[in-house]
Amino acid sequence: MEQLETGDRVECTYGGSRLNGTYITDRDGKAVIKLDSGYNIGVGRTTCRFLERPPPVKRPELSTVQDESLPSLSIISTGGTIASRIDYRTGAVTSQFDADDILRAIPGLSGIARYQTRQLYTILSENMTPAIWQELATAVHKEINNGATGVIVTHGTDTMSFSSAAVSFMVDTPVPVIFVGSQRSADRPSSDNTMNALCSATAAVSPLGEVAVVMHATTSDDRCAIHRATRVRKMHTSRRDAFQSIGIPPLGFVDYPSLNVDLSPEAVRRGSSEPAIRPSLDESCRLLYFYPGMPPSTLPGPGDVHGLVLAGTGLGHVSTGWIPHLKLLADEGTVIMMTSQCLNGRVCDRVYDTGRDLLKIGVIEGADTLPEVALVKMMWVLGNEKDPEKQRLLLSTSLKGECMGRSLHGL
Amino acid sequence: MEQLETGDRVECTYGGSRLNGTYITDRDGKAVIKLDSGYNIGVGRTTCRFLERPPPVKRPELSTVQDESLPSLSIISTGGTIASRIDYRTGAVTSQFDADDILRAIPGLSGIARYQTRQLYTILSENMTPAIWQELATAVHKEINNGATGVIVTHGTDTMSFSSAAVSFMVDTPVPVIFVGSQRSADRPSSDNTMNALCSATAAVSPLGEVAVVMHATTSDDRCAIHRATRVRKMHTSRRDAFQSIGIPPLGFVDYPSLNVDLSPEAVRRGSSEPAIRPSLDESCRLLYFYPGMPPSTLPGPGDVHGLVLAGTGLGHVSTGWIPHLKLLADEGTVIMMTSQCLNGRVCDRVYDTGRDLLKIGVIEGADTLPEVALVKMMWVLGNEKDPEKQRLLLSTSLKGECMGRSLHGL
Amino acid sequence: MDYEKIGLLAGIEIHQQLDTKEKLFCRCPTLLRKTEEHSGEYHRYLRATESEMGEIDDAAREEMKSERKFTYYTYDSTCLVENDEEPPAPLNQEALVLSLTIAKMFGMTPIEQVNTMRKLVIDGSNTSGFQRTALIAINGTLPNGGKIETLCLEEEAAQRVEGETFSLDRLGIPLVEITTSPCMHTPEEVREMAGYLGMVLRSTGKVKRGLGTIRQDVNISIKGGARIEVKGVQELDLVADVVKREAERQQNLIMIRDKLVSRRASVQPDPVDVTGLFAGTGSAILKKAKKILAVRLDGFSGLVGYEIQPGRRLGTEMSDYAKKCGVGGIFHTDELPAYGITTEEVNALHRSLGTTENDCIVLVAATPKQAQCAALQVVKRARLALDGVPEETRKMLPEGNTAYMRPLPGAARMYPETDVLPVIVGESVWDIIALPELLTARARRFSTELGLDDGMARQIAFSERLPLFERSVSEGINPTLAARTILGTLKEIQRDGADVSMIPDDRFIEVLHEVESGKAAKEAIPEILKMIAKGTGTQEAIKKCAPSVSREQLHAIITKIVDERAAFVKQKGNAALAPLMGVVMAEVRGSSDGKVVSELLRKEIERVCNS
Amino acid sequence: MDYEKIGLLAGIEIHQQLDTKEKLFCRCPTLLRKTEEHSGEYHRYLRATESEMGEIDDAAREEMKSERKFTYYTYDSTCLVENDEEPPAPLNQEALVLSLTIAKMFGMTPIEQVNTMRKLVIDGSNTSGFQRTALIAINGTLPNGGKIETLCLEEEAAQRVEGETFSLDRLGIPLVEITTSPCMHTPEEVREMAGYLGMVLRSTGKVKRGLGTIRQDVNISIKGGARIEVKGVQELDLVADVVKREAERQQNLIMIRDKLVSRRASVQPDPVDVTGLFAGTGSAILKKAKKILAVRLDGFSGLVGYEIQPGRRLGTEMSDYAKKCGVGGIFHTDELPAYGITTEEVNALHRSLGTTENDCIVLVAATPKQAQCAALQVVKRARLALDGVPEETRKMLPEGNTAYMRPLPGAARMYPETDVLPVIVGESVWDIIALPELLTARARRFSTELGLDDGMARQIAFSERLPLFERSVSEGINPTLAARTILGTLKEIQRDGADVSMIPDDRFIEVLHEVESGKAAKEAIPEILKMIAKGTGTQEAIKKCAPSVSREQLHAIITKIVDERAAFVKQKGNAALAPLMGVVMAEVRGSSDGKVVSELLRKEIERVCNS
Repeated sequence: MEQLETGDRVECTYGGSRLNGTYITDRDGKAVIKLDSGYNIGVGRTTCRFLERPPPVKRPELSTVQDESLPSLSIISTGGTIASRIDYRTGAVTSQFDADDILRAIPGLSGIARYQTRQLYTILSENMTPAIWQELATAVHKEINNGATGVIVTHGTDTMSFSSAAVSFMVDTPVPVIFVGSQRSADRPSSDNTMNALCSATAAVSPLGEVAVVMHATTSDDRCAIHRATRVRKMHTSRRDAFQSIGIPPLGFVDYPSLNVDLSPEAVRRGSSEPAIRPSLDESCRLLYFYPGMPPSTLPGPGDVHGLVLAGTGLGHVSTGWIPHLKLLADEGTVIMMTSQCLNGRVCDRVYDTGRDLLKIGVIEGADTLPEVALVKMMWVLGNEKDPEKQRLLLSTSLKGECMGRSLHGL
Repeated sequence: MEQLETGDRVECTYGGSRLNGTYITDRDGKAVIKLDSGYNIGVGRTTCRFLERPPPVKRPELSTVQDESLPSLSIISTGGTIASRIDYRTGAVTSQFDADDILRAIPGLSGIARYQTRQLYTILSENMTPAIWQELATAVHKEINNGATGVIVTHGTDTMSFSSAAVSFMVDTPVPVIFVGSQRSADRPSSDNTMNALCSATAAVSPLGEVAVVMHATTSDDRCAIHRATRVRKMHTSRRDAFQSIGIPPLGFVDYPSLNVDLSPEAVRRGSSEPAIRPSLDESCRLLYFYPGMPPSTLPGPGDVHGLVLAGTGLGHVSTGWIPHLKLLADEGTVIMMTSQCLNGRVCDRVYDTGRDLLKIGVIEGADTLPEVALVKMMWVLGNEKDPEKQRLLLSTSLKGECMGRSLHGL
Repeated sequence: MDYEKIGLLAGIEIHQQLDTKEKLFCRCPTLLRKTEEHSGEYHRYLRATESEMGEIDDAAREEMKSERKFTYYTYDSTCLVENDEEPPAPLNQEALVLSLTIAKMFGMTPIEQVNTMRKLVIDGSNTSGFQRTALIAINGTLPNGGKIETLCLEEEAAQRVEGETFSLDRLGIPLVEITTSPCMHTPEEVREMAGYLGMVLRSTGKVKRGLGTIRQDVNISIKGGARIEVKGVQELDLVADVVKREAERQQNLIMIRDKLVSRRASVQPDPVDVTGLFAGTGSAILKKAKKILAVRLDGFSGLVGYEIQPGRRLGTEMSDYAKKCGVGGIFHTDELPAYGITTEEVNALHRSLGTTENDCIVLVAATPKQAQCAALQVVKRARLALDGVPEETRKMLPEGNTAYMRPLPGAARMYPETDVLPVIVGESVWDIIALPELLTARARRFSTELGLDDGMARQIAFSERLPLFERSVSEGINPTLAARTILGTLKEIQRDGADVSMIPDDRFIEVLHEVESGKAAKEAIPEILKMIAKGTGTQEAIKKCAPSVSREQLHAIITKIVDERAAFVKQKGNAALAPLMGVVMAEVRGSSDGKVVSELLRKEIERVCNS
Repeated sequence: MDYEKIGLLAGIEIHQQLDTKEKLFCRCPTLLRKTEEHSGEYHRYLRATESEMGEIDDAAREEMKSERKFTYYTYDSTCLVENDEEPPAPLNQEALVLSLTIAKMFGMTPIEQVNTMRKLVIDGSNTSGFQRTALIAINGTLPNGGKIETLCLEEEAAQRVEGETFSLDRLGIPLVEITTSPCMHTPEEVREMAGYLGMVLRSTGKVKRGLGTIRQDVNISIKGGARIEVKGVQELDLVADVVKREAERQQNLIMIRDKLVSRRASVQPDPVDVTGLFAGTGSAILKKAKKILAVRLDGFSGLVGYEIQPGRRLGTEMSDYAKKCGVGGIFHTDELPAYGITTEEVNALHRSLGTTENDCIVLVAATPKQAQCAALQVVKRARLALDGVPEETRKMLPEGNTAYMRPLPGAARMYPETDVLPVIVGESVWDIIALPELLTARARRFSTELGLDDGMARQIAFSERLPLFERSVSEGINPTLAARTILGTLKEIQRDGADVSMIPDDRFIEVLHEVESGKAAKEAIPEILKMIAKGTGTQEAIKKCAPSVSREQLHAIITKIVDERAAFVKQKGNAALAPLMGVVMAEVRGSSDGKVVSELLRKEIERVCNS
């Protein structure tokens, strides 16, 4: 029995018929054959006979021409697919990355800017690490320094808000740095990738001047929201509009298909800061999500970590039994910051006894910082500032819009 | 210098004036005096002279009469204040619990039912533990068995949704078991306690037949939402409408001030089940919130815990580096369930590689169960069922409406 | 027509909705809703995805000609899966077993490992832009010896409400698609085989019934013609007509092709701008248009206007192509002067283009962009006329004609649905699948075993209410009473305005039991069922419509009536029976069985006559 | 009136909004908004909380008489703290230092540890149901030797839009409350001290200006009368009138009391239902009412209608009490027959109640519940009349009269704001607080040092635009030019419709610089500022309004004008100057200084006359 390779033409004798098709793969003990009708079937390997191995398909070279009069955008890819191509012969989906491919998949992009692309990583976003954030920040900074009108980062949606927050803390940018992804895979005609890509490119040439996430604002293809990188959270596993600004309205919207941009007065404007990078991160930081009955033994030991972010209950509480353990940590130099697992609203540890006890042992109130953003901020602050008093000050101050003095009305 | 006690009449010589007032306490090195104008001031202890110690104030006995023709409700208190009284002499706020006190503070209650009260605990809700949930469940079950038309549990809001979910799993109830609290303290005229109490009593005599949380539905005093205990989450640190049903609409609403009840067709009706209790819980369960770069060393070791709930990213992912560690745990018998930190939407580990790897090692998909509810459910399932296959089945099945086969449209 | 001579070949593709509890890839009910009950709406654009070859499927490209915004209605009975906002749930097991059952009934071979595919569909009817479909079985046989090629399990598409608006209630209902080989040779044979397929499907008792729940596509070709797929023939009775008309169309197109060839006809590829020529026209449509383009078809004169199906000409086919660009239609000189266009203008047109009476000119009037697009479509269709019959997907028009819909899909644009895991169909599963009795066999059995007459037996066997009949009989109701009530009474009272869907089966059977035990008269059944349909309880309905009259009371009533009319009775004798029956029945208002009344009445008449 | 003789004693409570960047307990701006800009609204009920004694405060109970639903308008400049949806932020440091500064200016002693309290206010103006307030300092002195008892730092209440609707923009703006002892003895002295307090506050340069930003409450009593607190006197000029009228009112109430006592008058506690009596009445109000109750005031005849303040009678006071129950007003027999009530009806009323002409009857007509409530309020107020002057909180009416508002609050219902930590005011903080120059001192300095005349010096010192003046002078602008432009020109162009708030200080000063350097004429200032107010740039405005004319050009223009009118000039001689000035100025349109023009013109006239 010949060894079959994906793409081999085969003939299968099955159900009394001879069926021609293409061998795809072995799966769960069956040979998966793509019939000429397009259907895949899984059949016993022995039913199929090798016919021929077709020569590899050469894709036609259809290079696209970029308009040099348009602003220049840099696209950095970390693994999120902005475009993909299906090989209907095998059914395989490959994600596309060079500028030609992207422009051919999303022709509308060519009217907005010209593009340079750089593939930094090809990983699932759950495999992101602080070290990769640092490389990403360095790459973004380099593109800014090279004069990009804006930078687009394509990213898996799972941890996009972590990465965007990290870049926001590490890089001072005078131009938009737009994180974009898609919730529905790029290989489907209904994918949100096209609209998200067009809106993110539009945002990247807009008067914005900060790090943002651009994704669908509603389930309809009607507009994308521009979210501040430090205030956005993925709030749904699968919906297009999973990304939501928490505690503030989005920085703006890009309407679709008109691609009109509407920035709120709060959005930082292009040119408001000089490009700079401080990429140090102290990875010895933890985020701990409190729940009733959680044993104090789940806390890191004294000296184990440099920074600890707690996602407490309500206004920022943990059980009273935790306080001596936290005091021990704090006394040993662990910086502790309190955030709320409610996600919305503000930590206020002045109201109840537990909170006042926490303040007494030196826990820092995280204001309305999101727990995940607080973790990233903690890594950055501890990585760049060694003086404990200054660390406290930085952690209590809004550096990149991650916390606010006022809580707006929306929930 | 005499030892002063709270309530002592004093005369303070301050700023060239003699001021009469009441000694309250020492705070931050100052004697806090309540002047006769009502203002508190903190002054040096030496400026004040003891005048007299007034006899303790006797509250007038104003017992209220309960209408025996009305249905009987049991109120179990765990520490949430449904009513409170201010001592304007000292400014102290005391929470009230006996039926007379409650009815005097919230006269409207007397028109809805007659009440029996039981003070089970007086703790801040962040100090709740699984052991207390069990006692609470036992108390609730006893009231049901004693023939209560409904049971109201007053509870601090921080961990109310944990407790309500726990009682929901432990107790089968033919009558409404209503958890209620207040987000704004009961001592303020604007407190949500009155409306929440009236609405919860109304819900407790309604045709409902399951465990629910009744709290403000909006920031206005216009209606309370009735949330299924296993689908509710505190989504704001301080707003009245912090409690939100996730993934489903509320079971119903109680309009205010009309107290009209509107139950959805999905709400379980009174009398749908026989009273029963299975209060076992296996506390050897953890909830772990995943973030990028989180070291596998934060996982419990093999055999450390019986159950592990992961709040993964997106559709239910953790980094690939975790998979061997999780496999080790699973192989050693730890039951692992995946939920999503997105909170909204459904875990689906069939879509991406990481997810498929997780399924392969035996991680159970938590469907659209909230991470916190999954933890409580894990404790209950492992406490009541020892057969691993049956555990898996129970964890994959909706027991008390905690997970659903269909995802509705709302985010 | 001699179909053998013209070489007619036809095959059927049948789509049948399954009556499962839940949808194919989500846990929503398979419930059709009224659009006014929709709970929300959203809108989307769909984009054809690029293939490995850098090409977009022809059919897909055609759908994309104009930027289309699709609107979708949601319901409380639909979920995020229909919204394409959540990965699909695993393949519905009930639907899988049902489709395997059907496959087994046709003697097919199941696929060992079922793989779900995505088939591109970007006409808006699928929110994802593809239809999920899985090949379940192959190689079955038909009674005519023909072959069933494949049986697929698919999800139903969303129902178009109007324009680009779709309703999501139908999306995702399981559907079996059964494809025969082109093994039929006459229109009647096609009709017969379609009927057979439907009967087998309904024999499962688990398929949806009613308008739109089953749809036939018919593949037709004649010798020298081309394969045409006619979509969505919903009524069996039209199947034969469609085949006949299509055969006629292909014959005519071949004739036209032959004439064009002999005339050395040709198509001028570049449309000519003649907007200026009609500056002063009296034609409202031309006056309104921003751009008028003319397509020159040399040697086509008379053939563009030639009728190829009743009321449809080659020009109509061109118009169908042009309409894809959003224009309302075209004009061609074979039908001019007309529509406010004068002879002078036609002459001027010919002069301006340098054409003669042998040539035909097609005019397209619209916005510049639309006009350009439409003119090129006309060129395309005209060129195809030189080759004869183009391969097309066509839609059926009400009378059995067909109109162009889109090109035949090329190699099906399919790729794996990675969100759905493959399912192994083991031998153990296949072996335990029981074959349901065919409806035809059942009809025979009802006739022989239950004593129904043949017509009624067939009618009840093929009725949607067969389950109610079978249950009634199994609970001891007289089969004829049950069948009559189901086939007759229910239909009657529905015609009278009763909502028979509101009558629960339990109640229906309860009523028949009460009738059989004499508690209510047969005559009262319609009134009782009407009341039950309005929500009245069974016993209350019986009491109201048929207050139970004891035999003694009935006797008293009859005695009274007969005595009062003693003279009449004496005069008429037994002939008084019929008139007095009416009087008595009116008095007892259906609460007594006619047979009992007649028996008692006869006795009383005898008594009086004999007195 | 001899105020010493009647024993007038008055004190002031002044409330002044502070002009801090942020609010007292949140980080929102202290920005007043137009209500139509509100971004949302919500509504709440407030409930008086029970005290240790099981009592509810009298004033609070009065507010609760009817179930009140309060509506609140939110803005993009308000937050969850105003909504009572978030714990307060720590006490605003800027406000604290400012209030300490004011305390120091009055020679007060600061509280070592400032404790924030909650003071119950359930009239809806505070979303929490309480006002946060902290006692900051005690024991200051007034120029009249009187004492300032306390200085508190409070949050401003929400502004009532209408009815029970409030606007949240104002809620939380810091406010100092300064309370004097009752140390003033004449209306004029009250006015003077109020003026002094205001001047000192404004001397800080950090208080809000404009209508409603400062409010005086006045406490008034006379010998034998009672302490009355008149709330919300917003205009200083009315302070003296209010005191006068209140003294008059108290005198009249004492007189009425004396008469009632001598008449042995009494109040019948139980209202009598007289609804039936008016079954056929012609009075529209009575006809409409579901219930009419009568209150019998024996021996009150003539006194209920007695005028105690211009246009206000004892009956009006009763009416004020009754209105708390939601009724529109009352009738009393002292004013009847009237309002469609006939003499016959009045007589019937007297007969029915058994009263005589010596007695007065008060009628209340409303719904049963409201009528009962209102009648009891009338009884309450009538009984108080037997004692003389009731202690009350009253509100000022437009002309200086006052009307009943609510009882005086009892012992203030205060308890600690536990969400705000106490603040220590250390000596180091207190010592470094610099005292601002008083406005009176500043006026003197402007007169002596800057050479402004006394009136203008005082005017500019007390002007809201003092900071602009001081900055202008410090940047080298002639003080008189600056003062005149600020006090005169800006007011003028505002009267002409220019929005002077749109003129930035920088631009204003730039314009004056250009004028002083001769680049624009003084005469052009109004036009230039008007253009700037519309958004034009300074230089562009100067160019348009005052195209710079060189001395040579000016000379040429004047020469031309004079030459063209040579005859006239020769005839009139120097008397031609004035008429020709106008001609020239119109020609140069303000681009030249009048003095320069006049000088040149004079020379030219001389030239012509001499030619």
